[in-house]
Amino acid sequence: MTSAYRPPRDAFWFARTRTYTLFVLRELTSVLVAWTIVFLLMLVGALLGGTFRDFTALAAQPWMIALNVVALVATAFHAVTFLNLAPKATVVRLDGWRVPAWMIQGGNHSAWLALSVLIAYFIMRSP
Amino acid sequence: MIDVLIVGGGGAGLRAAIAVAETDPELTVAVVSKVYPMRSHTVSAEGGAAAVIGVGDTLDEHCYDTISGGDWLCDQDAVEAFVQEAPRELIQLEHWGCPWSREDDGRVAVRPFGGMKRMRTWYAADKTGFHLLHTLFQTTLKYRDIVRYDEWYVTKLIVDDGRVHGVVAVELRTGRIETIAARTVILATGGCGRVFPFTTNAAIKTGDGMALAYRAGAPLKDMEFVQYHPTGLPFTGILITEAARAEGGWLINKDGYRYLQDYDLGKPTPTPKLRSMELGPRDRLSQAFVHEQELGRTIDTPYGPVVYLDLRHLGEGRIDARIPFVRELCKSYQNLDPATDLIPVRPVVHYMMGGVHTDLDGATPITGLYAAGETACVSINGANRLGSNSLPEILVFGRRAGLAAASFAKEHQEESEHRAVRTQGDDERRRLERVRDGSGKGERIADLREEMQHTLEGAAGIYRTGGVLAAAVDTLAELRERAEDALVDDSSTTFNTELINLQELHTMLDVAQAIVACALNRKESRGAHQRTDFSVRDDSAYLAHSLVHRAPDGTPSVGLLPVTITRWPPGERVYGRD
Amino acid sequence: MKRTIEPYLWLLFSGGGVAAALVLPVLVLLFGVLMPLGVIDWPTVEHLRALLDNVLVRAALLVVIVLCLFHAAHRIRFTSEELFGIARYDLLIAVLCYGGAIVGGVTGALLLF
Amino acid sequence: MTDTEESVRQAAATRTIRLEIARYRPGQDSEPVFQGYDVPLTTDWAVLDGLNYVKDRLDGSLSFRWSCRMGVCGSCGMTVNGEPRLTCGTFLTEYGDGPIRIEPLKGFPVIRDLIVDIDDFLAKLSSVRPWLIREGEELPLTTEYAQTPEQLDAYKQYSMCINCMLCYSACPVYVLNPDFLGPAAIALAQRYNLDSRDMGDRFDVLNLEDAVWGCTFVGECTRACPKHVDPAEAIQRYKLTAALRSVLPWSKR
Ligand SMILES: Cc1cc2nc3c(=O)[nH]c(=O)nc-3n(C[C@H](O)[C@H](O)[C@H](O)COP(=O)(O)OP(=O)(O)OC[C@H]3O[C@@H](n4cnc5c(N)ncnc54)[C@H](O)[C@@H]3O)c2cc1C
Ligand code: SF4
Ligand code: F3S
Ligand code: FES
Repeated sequence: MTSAYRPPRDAFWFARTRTYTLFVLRELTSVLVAWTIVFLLMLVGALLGGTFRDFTALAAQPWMIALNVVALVATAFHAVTFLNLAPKATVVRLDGWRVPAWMIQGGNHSAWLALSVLIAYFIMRSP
Repeated sequence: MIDVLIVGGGGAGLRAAIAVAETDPELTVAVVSKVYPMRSHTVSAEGGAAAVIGVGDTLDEHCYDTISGGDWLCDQDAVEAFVQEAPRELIQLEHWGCPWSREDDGRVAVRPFGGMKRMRTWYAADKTGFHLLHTLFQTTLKYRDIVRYDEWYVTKLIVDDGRVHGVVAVELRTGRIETIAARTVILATGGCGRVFPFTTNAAIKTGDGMALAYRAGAPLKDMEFVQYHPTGLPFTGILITEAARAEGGWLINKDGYRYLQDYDLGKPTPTPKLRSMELGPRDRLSQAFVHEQELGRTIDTPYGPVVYLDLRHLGEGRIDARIPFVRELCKSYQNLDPATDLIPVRPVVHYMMGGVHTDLDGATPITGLYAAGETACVSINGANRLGSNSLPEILVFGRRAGLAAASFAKEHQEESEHRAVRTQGDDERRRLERVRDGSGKGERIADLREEMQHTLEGAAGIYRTGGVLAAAVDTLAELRERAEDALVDDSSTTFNTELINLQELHTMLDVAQAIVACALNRKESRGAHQRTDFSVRDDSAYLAHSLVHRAPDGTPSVGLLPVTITRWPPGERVYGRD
Repeated sequence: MKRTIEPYLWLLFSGGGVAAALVLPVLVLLFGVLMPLGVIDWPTVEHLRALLDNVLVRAALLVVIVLCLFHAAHRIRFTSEELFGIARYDLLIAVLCYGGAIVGGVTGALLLF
Repeated sequence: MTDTEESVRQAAATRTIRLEIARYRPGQDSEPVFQGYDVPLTTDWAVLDGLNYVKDRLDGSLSFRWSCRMGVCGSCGMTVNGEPRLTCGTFLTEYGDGPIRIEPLKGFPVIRDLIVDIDDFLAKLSSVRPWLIREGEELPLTTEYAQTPEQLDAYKQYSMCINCMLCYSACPVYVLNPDFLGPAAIALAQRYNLDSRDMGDRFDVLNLEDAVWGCTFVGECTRACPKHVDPAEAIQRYKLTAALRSVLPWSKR
């Protein structure tokens, strides 16, 4: 029907409700995930290229620290949301009993914690 | 030219459509519905559908329960056909994917139901009608040949010389008024609960099909038998399914007393007993409520007197497993939790036993016109329908009507469009256009509707008397005239719902007149028809159906038609006594 | 049947999501925040290089880098389309995003091996 | 619904709440305009009762769809104060002193006032083959296919969809791209995929860019759904199924 009214695109849809905004924030964490990888590549490059000292100097720049604080918040936010949503795609059934979402989420978060501790241990262990 | 045109996309209409499509893919079949098919009122049915499958149950017992439940006003050949085909239909639904609730071993589960001597009610939790309708609707999508006219409102049957030739319908979205020529028409438009003010029925249940047939010259049958369901939520009229009592719920009055024991319905037992107390038939339970009210043992609320339905002793677990929708409805619409609170309930208009007079194949006296579902009266429900008999009925007789119409259409392939299609179609179009142009300057549609509803409640409620009924005849006749000039604000051609509301008011007034005329004529008390001035059943004069025709001046004229009795001679209705 | 590469992209995206969630926060926390702020000391070059000498560590790091880049690429592709309503340029955006991820992955591989 | 008792009506007449209703009359309005109406603020009234009050007493030309008034027919979905809701299950008292803004569901073309065009959804629904697909010999109509309560549970939740379209309206992907197959259609496809009696395969219609892969897991569909269908879960689960099938072509499900 030609007479039906088609509303124009709402350019600010993501600002309309809190949940849309949260969703967009969640998706935007990906930009900082990408940054984090770039930062790690710089670290690796510095280590292998013998410019580690320059790297630590750069990393200590206030703007760099600020950026990485944002990256920390973003990656942590990403981790929480991603691990919480994981049970949606995987329905685990044990003997017909559906494992409740909170158990899977709990498992995911424990794995995250354990792995983080392990990585930190290997990096900081004095030789 | 359409071979089989079905008016109504509820359970009966869709079942008929599939039957036609399956029997002969060559035939053209169309479903016209004023709402999208999955919005039809079948969607609201909660409790279940009865059919004999269990060991220990027999077809004869289902027949007997139905016939005694109907106070011997059922045609027994129809009941036998119905009971015999019901299991096959419910299994067919299963084969199409209906998510029936199951036993642990994978078989379909059954539950007890009011007035049934055995457990034979199949259920899909407490959303049986919902699952049934969606299964049917989704299955029809498989048949590309079924043409749908969604959101088209049929205003008239084109009939000439005792033979149907099609319909006139308004496409809501465009306002186009079209004639659709057809070899056969099946009416499957559902019930007419909206004639009353307080009902479980959806807004669309305005008795359109009954009025369409009635105006075209077909008789309506047993219109005085209107079923009150004993447990509706006050204000909204939302139904609390009988399954709530089948699972063990109690009806108690303001003193916490299970009052049904005072009305010859058996003695209270802690667990539900079939055909006893809360599992008695609906007519008797609703009548008991009125007596409680007269004794001052009901509870007053702003929306009228209520009693309580007590489910608390069932516990949360059982409620959630068997009747989760009851809990959901109570929480959302009444702000209470049946696991801990009493549910206020009162009798509410629920179902129309009467309807368009048909034979066992859904054929009406008008050639080529069929009817099925709640809009029809094949006479399996008699004076009182048993809960869970209606869903199998719409399937069994929907299919039968579909098959009969298909074979009729096949035999009349050579016929071409009849001239009445053009002439009657044009007249009807002009009439509707006049209404839409805002010619009416009188009262508001809603005011007229309310007046009609109150008249009906006052005259044709649970208890009736000759004097009040006679007065209602006059009120309704006068309302008819006033409705001719009702005010229509809306002159748009796009989705003009007010135009439709007015047509619905007209159909409801036709139906209301038929109800009152039949009730006035039946000078006895039987099933759902209780006359305070003739308080006993009178088989010598009234073991017969009421058949009402519309006289040329629009007034109803009532006659009687004998009941078909095969194997079950009339007897006393006994509940709660073995 | 119409073939689509979406399932493969989605698997990479999901794998990347898990990898990013499990390892990135702790790495930024250490290298990006705590060490530059001096809360904890930088480990010695030798220690870190020794870690990298382990081929398993390097391989794992590469996997994390590639997956995370794909994760980011995938999300950036869809988010930009949704935010700016530019889904009609999907092909171009996809090429840019996944292309970027591939470039990053190759750089990582060259660095590490 | 019952008619309101006179006493209730009088008590209510003292308090009213304002409904700001979007009106769109093709041929008359070039875009929707808001029109305000005052209706009695009664505790038991749903937003739908307010709309019916307007239609019955104040302005008969207001158009909207409704039928069951018990949250099961799926026809009364509208945008109430910005959120997609079933108006028969949303109460006036939830909005304090008002006003309450009532608009048609977002994401669909508006036919008139509060009525939107949902034919597109019906076409999509048909496209996923939402019926039981069997191969080989059918059982006679005397026996049912066995299905244990656990097998029933596996798809039950996805069979609860009332086609109310709230999820479509809540999903930004659908609103931006009407070709997206969308939450309810995919959930219903999954309803049959996960049914132990079904032998069909809907991979060809689900494994498409505008089908499951169009979903970016906003999750609003699930939040909006009044029947707890959880379409977001249905979609993510099928993504996993489809992805596994793509890498392991021999595995069916
Ligand atoms: C709340 C409730 C609970 C119930 N529970 C049970 C139960 O547990 N068990 C049981 O057996 N029965 C139950 N019933 C009864 C049963 O649901 C109905 O009798 C049955 O569903 C009627 O089906 P139908 O196909 O005849 O009509 P409907 O489903 O009402 O369909 C009517 C169709 O006709 C169309 N239509 C009407 N007029 C027109 C027109 N003028 N033009 C075009 N189309 C038109 C409508 O759009 C609709 O598609 C219940 C009823 C109610 C109200
Ligand atoms: S999934 Fe939920 S919100 Fe979407 S149409 Fe179905 S019932 Fe409505
Ligand atoms: S809101 Fe939309 S994007 Fe996916 S999870 Fe739901 S369909
Ligand atoms: S009126 Fe049926 S869902 Fe609201």
